Amino acid sequence: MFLKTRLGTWTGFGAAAIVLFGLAPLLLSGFRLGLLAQFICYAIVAVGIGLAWGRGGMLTLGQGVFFGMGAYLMAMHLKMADAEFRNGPGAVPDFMELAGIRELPAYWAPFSSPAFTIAMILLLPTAFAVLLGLAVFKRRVKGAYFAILSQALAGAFAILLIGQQSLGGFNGLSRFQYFFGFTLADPVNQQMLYFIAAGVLLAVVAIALQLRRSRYGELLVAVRDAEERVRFLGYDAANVKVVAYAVAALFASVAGAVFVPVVGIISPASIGIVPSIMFILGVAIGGRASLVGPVVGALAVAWAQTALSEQFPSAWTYAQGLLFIAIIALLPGGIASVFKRFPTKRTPVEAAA
Amino acid sequence: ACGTRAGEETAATESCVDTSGDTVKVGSLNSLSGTMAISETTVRDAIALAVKEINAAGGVQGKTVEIVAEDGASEPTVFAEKAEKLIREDCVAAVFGGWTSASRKAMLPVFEDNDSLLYYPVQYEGLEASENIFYTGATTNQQIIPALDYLAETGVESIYLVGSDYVFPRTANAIINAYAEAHGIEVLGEDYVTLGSTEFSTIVNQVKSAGADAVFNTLNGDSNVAFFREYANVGLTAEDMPVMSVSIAEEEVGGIGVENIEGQLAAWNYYQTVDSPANTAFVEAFKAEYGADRVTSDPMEAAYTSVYLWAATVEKAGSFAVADVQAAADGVSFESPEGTVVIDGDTHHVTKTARIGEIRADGLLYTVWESEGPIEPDPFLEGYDWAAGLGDTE
Amino acid sequence: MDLLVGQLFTGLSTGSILLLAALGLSLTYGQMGVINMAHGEFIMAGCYTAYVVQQAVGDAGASLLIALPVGFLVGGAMGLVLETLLIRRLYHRPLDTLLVTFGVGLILQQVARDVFGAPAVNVAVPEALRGGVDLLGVTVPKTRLFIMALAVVSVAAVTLVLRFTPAGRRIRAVVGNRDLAETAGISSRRVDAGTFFIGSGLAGVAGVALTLIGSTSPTTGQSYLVDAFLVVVAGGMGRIKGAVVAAVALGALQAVFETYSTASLAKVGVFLVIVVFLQLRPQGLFTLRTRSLA
Amino acid sequence: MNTALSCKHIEVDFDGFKAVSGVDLELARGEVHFLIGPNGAGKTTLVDAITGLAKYSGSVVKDGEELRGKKVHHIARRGIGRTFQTAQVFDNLTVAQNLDIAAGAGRSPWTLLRRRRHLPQNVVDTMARIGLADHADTPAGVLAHGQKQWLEIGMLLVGDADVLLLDEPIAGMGHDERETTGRLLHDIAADRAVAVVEHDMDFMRAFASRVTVLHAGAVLASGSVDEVSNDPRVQEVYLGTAKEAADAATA
Amino acid sequence: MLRLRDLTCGYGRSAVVHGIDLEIGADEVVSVMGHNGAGKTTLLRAVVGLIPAMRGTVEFADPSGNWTDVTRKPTNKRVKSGMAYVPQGQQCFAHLTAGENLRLVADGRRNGKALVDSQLDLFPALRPLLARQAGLLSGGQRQQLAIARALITEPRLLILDEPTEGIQPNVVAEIEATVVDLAKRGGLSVLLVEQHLGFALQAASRYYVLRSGRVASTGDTGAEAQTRVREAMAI
Ligand SMILES: Nc1ncnc2c1ncn2[C@@H]1O[C@H](COP(=O)(O)OP(=O)(O)OP(=O)(O)O)[C@@H](O)[C@H]1O
Ligand SMILES: Nc1ncnc2c1ncn2[C@@H]1O[C@H](COP(=O)(O)OP(=O)(O)OP(=O)(O)O)[C@@H](O)[C@H]1O
Ligand SMILES: NC(N)=O
Ligand SMILES: [Mg+2]
Ligand SMILES: [Mg+2]
Repeated sequence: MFLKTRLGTWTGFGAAAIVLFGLAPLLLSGFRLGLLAQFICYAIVAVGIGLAWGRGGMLTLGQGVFFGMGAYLMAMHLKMADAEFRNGPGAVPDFMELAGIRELPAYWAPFSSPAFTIAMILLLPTAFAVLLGLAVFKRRVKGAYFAILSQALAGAFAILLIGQQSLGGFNGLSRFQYFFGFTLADPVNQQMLYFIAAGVLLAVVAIALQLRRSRYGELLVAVRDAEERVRFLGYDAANVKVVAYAVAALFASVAGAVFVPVVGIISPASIGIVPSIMFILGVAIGGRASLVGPVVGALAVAWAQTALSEQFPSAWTYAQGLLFIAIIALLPGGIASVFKRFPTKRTPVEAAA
Repeated sequence: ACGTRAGEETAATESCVDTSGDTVKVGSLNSLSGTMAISETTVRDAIALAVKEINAAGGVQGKTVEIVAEDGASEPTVFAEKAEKLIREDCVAAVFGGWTSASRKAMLPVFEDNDSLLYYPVQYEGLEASENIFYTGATTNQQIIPALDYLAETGVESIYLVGSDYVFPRTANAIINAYAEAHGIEVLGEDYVTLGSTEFSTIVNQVKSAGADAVFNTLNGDSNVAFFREYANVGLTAEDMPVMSVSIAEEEVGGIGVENIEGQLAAWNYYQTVDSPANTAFVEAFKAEYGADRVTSDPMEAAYTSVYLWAATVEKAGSFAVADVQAAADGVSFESPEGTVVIDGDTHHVTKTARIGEIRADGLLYTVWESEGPIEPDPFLEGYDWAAGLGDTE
Repeated sequence: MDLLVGQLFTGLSTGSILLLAALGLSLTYGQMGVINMAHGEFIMAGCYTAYVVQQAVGDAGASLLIALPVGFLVGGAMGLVLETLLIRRLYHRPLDTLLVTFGVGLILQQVARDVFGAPAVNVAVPEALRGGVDLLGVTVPKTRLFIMALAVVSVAAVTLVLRFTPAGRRIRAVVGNRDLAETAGISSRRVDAGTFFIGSGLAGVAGVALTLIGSTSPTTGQSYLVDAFLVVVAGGMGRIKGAVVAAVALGALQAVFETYSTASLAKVGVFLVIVVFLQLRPQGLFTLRTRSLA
Repeated sequence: MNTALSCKHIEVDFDGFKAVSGVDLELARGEVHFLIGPNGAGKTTLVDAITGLAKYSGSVVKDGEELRGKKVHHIARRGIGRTFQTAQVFDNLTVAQNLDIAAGAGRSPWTLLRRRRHLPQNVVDTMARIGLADHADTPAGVLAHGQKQWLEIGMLLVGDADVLLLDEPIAGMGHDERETTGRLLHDIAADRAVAVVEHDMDFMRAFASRVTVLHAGAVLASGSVDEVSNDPRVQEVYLGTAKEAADAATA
Repeated sequence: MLRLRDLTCGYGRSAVVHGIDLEIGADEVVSVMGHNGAGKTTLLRAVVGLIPAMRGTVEFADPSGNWTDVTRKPTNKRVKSGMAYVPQGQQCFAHLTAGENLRLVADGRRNGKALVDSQLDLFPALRPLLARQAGLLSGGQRQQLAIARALITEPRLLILDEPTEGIQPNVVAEIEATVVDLAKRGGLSVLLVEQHLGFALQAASRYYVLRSGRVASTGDTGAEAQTRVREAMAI
C-alpha cells in the first residue's frame, strides 16, 4: 500500500539505500559483508522469480540455469583475464591443463574482452529464455507441467556442465585473481564488489517495480489468472509470459555474474535442482506476490541457513526443514503478508498457480 | 576509493589467531549434510579422535586444541564460505577437512588470500601444490600407478575404465591411458556415469561383451552399490574379470554387500587390517570412541594422521604462525597407522606406502601387495617419462 | 542383434524401475496435483524398511516377501501423516506443496542419517534372485526381471482399483471436484487421505524393490525423483497408461543414448526429447479433455 | 444485408462424433441474431469453432478474409469477440483494469511498459454504458454474476469487436437485468453483428432480429422469431408442444 | 425439515449473507429469489456445509422429526442424513463418464441399480450418453445429470440452485414438472433458488426474497405474491 505513492517509493528506496550503502558496511565485518553480497545475489534472482511466478504464475524451478549461465560467462572472462595477465594473450587458463587441454577452445577466446562478456551475460541467457519460453508457452505448457519441466532443465544443465571439462567439469571454475583489473584478494575491492551487488539489487527492484505498475504488469496478472481469456481479447498470451520469463532469466544471469567475483567459485553444485529450489523457497517465504517480499525472503533464508548451520553444524537441516514447512504452510502470503494490515475490501485469494 | 589493481602487491591480511591463552582453535570442515555426508562424517570422527588424543597427551605447545566444526553441506561454495568464517571469525590456526576436489579447489583461494592452512586428507588427482595446503592423502603416483603396476604384473593386458563423471576419474583415466599406451595394455572402453547414478545395465553389458582382463573402477559413492550388484548378476566374477577400485574403502563395502564384491581389488595406502602397533592402537581407540561396529578407512587414517602432522610441525616450529609452520614442515614425520609418513616441504604432500587390498568375506580389505617402503609424492608425475605432458602445469 | 535385444531389455527394465518410482506419483501428483518432493524420501523409507526387516528376519528371501507389504504400509503411513498434518491445508495451493514437501524431504533425510548413519547399508539379495537368466543371447539379471514383474503387478492393481471399484470412482470424483464430491455424500478428506496413502505406499514398495539393485542410504530416492516426475509429465497427468508408456520410452531412450554416447549426455538427450515431445503433445501422451477453460 | 461474418459448411468432429455437421450461418451488422437449439445441439461448439478454439472444416470469412486455421488471438484481433457460458473476467484486477486490458490488444510495447496515466476515453464511456461506472476500482472477482457478464460484454466493446458471440449472456440474471441486458445488446448491435446463444424464449422474443435453430449439429430452421416459433419441428425438439411453449411463455 | 437461525456466512472474513431466519416444513417447497449477487448461492452453500457459518445455526430434522444441529457437520454427513444439493452451473465430475457420475452416488446403496434406473426413466435423454465422458457433455445434459445424481441419494430435502438455467425450454418444462411432481408425491421437501418468477411461485408454497444478503420479503405464494416479489426485487 505504502509503495503505491510516489513519495512512498522514493522513501522506500532511500531507506534501502541508507541501509545497504551506509549501515551495512559500517556494522558488518569484511567477511559478513562478503556474505551479505552473496545473499544479495540470491535476492536479485528472487526479484525475477517474484515477477515470473508471483505476477506471471510461472513457477520457474530452473532459475539455476540462468544464474549459472551468467556466472559461468563471468567466470570465463575472469579466468581468461588471469591467464593473460600471467602468460600473455592466448594463454590457457590454469585448470585446463589439469584436464589435458593445451589449446584454448575457440569459444573461450572472445571472453578475454570485457565488453563481449558483459554483452553475453545480458543477452545469452535472455535469448535462451526467449527461445525456451516460446517453445513451451506457445504450446501452452503451464502450471505444474512447466514447473517440472524447468526443474528437469536445471538437472540436465548441471549434468551437462559436469561433463564439460573445458568448463572445469564437476569442480567448476575458481581461483580468480582479478576483477576487471582489480585484485580480488584486497578487502577494499571486496567492499567495492559488495557495493556493486547492492547497486544491482536496487536497480533490479526499480525495474521490477516499473514493470508491475505498467500496463504490462496488469496484463501479466490477467494472463496468470485467465490465460485463455486473454487470447480471446486478441493478445498472444505466450508473448506476455515470455517477457516476464526472459526478464527473470536476465536478472538471474546478472546475479550469477556478480556472484562469481564475490564468492570466488562457480560449479555445477550451485546451479542444479536443489539450488534452484532454494531460490524459490526464498521467494515463497518472503511472499511471491509482493515486490520486496522476495528480496526479504531470499535474504532471510540465506541468513537463516548460515546462522543455523554455524550454530548447529550437524542438526541444522532439521531446523531448516521445519522453517520451510512452518512458513509456507502457515503464512501462505509469505512474510510480506504479515505486514499487510487489514484488507480494506474483500479481495479474492491470489491464484496459486 | 578503489583498492589494489592487477600487478600491485596486496597487503597480506593480518592473521587473528590468538595463542595467548591456554587453548588453540582448529577447524573441522566436512559435509555433514547432502550427498557427501555419507563419506565425510567418518573423516570428522577421525579428526575429533586425533584431537582428543593429542589433548590427552598434553596438547600442542602446551595448549589444549579446541575444534570448531562446520558443515560444508556437499557444496563447494559453502566450503569456501565456512573456510573463510573459520579463518576470519573463529581465528583457527589450521583447518582439517574437505573431500571432493571441487571443495578443495573452492577453498584454495580462501586459504591463499587469508594466508592460512588447510590439511586435506583424501586421495586426489594430483597436479596441484599450494603453499597453504598440506595434502595427506595419496597423489596419483602413490595410488593409481601402483595399482596399474600391480595389474601389469599379474598379466593384465586389457582393461575397461568405468568412472563417475567428475575430475578425479577423468584425470585418473587420462593417466591410465598414458600408462597403458606406454606399457602395451589395451584400453577397451571408457565410460562415465553421473554421480549417484544407479543405472548400470548398459555399461555392465558393454563391459561383459568387451571381455577385458580387468576393470579399473573410479566410481564414487552410491554408484558402486548398483555397479557391483549388476556386475555380479550378469555373471562376472573377480576370477574372470577382477575390478580394481580406488574409491571403495571399508565403509563402502558394508553398503555394497560383501557377497557382491568379495575377491575384488582396491588400491589404497591403508586398510583396517594393516599389521602395525600404531594401527592396532588407532583401531582400538576408534572403536572405543565410536563403537565396535565401526570400521576405519584410508581417508580417516589420513585425516587422523594430518592432525598429528600439524601438531608435530607446530612443535618443531615452536610456533602456530603459518609462515613458521610452512618453514618447519619439510621432513616432519609421524609414525602413522599406515607406516611412517614424512612431509615433503616442496610439494606439501607426504610419503605414503601403496597397498593393493583384496576384499574378503568379513567385509575387510587385506593387503595382497605392498610397495617397498613409502613412495615419495610426485603430484606432477615429473618422474615418469610416459606421463610427460600430463602434468606440466606450473 | 544381441546389442539390440540387450537394449530392449535394458530399456524395459530401466523403464520398470522408473515406473515403479513414478506410479505412486501418478496418483499423488497426477490425480491429486500434489507435487510431493518427499516422494523420494518415501522410496528411501521403503529401502530402509527392507533393511530393518532383513535384520529382523535374517533370511533374504523371506524378508523380501515380508518387506514388500510392510514397505507399503510404512510408506503409506508416512504419506498419511504428511497428508493429514500438512497437505490437507494446501490443496488449493498445489505449487506450495512442492516447497513444503521439499522441507519434509530434508528432514526425513536427516532423520535417516541420524537413525541409520550416513554410510549406506546393505540389503542382501535373496539367493533365488542372484545371477542372471540368458534370454536371446543376453544376460538379464533376475533382480531386474523381478522388478519388471512387480511393476506389472503394481500397475495392474492400481488400474483395476481406479477403473472398476467404487473406491476408484470416489478417488477420481474427488480429484475432479472436491466440493461436488462432498455433495455426492463422499468424504473428500477420507478419500484424499486414502489416495495419498496408496500413492505413498507405492513409493514404499518401490523402495523395497530398489534395494535389489541400488544402494540404501539417506540420499537414495532423490536420484529417482526427477525422472519419476518427468515420467508423469510426459505420460499425461493422472494417466496410468501414459505413465507406463512414458516410463518404458524414457528407459529405452536412456539405454540407447547411453550406448552411443556417455550416460551423462544421455540425461541431457532425454530432456531434449521431452521438450520436443511436448511440442507435439503439450499435455503429455494421453490427455483427459474437458471443456473448461483452465 | 450488411454481412459481417459468414460461415460455410462448418463441421466439427470430436474423435468421430460430429458435434457440428455442415452449418451455414451469416451474421449481419445491425442484427441481434439468436442461436437456439436443444442442449447439446452444437451451439457452443459452433462458437468455439469460429473463435479458433475448436478445429473444424469448412470456412469462416470476415470482411473477405478466411479465418480458418488462424490462432485464437489473431481471430480476436480481427474483431471477433466472445463471452463464455460462465463469465471469465480477471478476478484480481479492477473493473477499470479489465477494460483497459481489453482495450489494449495491439498496443505498442512502449505503451505497455509505461504506467497508465489516465483511463482511455472509451473505457470510461463503456463503464458507464454497462452500468459499472461506480465500480471502476472494484476487483472483478467480487462482482456479482450478472455484473461480470456485463463486464465481459464491455470488454468486447472496448476491444472494438464488431462481431460479438455471446454464450448465454443472461444466465442467472433477474428479470430487470435481463431487460437491461437486452436493451444493451440492441443498442450495441446498431453497428455490429451480435449473436446470442440463449434458452430464454421470452428474452429471445423480446430482442431477436433473427433466429437460427440448431439441432444435432445442423441448422433445423432459420428466420424471424415468429417463423421459427411456429415451426413444428422446432416445437418438437426444442420448444416443447405448443401448449407447453405457451406455458413457458406466460411464466 | 430445515431451520436456519440467524445464519451469517460469507467468504474470507467478510459476510455476504446476514442473519437469515428461514424454515422449511416437511413436504414443503420453498423458493428463494433475489438479484444476482444477492447471496442465494452463498446461503445454499452454507446450508449444505460447503462454507462454514460465521454465526447462527443450521438445523435439520431427522427422519423421526427431531431437530439436530448440523452447523458443524461436514457436507458429506449432511448429504448422508438426507440433504441433496444441485449446485448452480451444471457441475459434474468431468473426468468420469455420465454413467459413473450416477453410479458414484449409487455405490454402497442397497438398491443402487434400481435408483439409477428410475432416474434414467425420469431423464431418458441421459441414456445414450452414459458412456460419454461427462466433461464433454453440453450444459443442459450436465444439468440433467446433476439432478439425477442428487435424486439417487433419496433425499428428504432437495436443494436446487437455479436448476433451469441454461436448459432448453421443453426440458425446463420437464424439470419444472418433475420438481412439482416430486414435491406432490410427498416425502420430499425442496429448497429452490430460481430466477423464473413463474416457476418459483408455481412450485413453492412459500417464498423468500433476498436483497444484499438479507431477507427483504417473505410470505405465501398466494394471489398477490407476484407483485410483492416484484416490489421486493425492484430497487
Ligand atoms: N471436446 C469434445 N469432445 C467430445 N464431444 C464434445 C466435445 N465438446 C462438445 N461435445 C459434444 O458435442 C455436442 C454439442 O455440444 P455443445 O456444447 O456445442 O452444445 P450446446 O448446443 O452448446 O448445448 P447447451 O445448450 O446445453 O450449452 C454435445 O453432445 C457434446 O457432448
Ligand atoms: N468465492 C467467493 N469469494 C468471495 N466473494 C464471493 C465468492 N463467491 C461469491 N462471492 C460474492 O458473494 C456475493 C453473493 O454471491 P452469490 O453467488 O451468493 O449470489 P447469488 O445470489 O447466488 O447470485 P446469482 O444469481 O448470480 O447466482 C456476490 O457479491 C459475490 O461477488
Ligand atoms: N579427491 C577426490 N577423490 O575427489
Ligand atoms: Mg452451450
Ligand atoms: Mg447463485
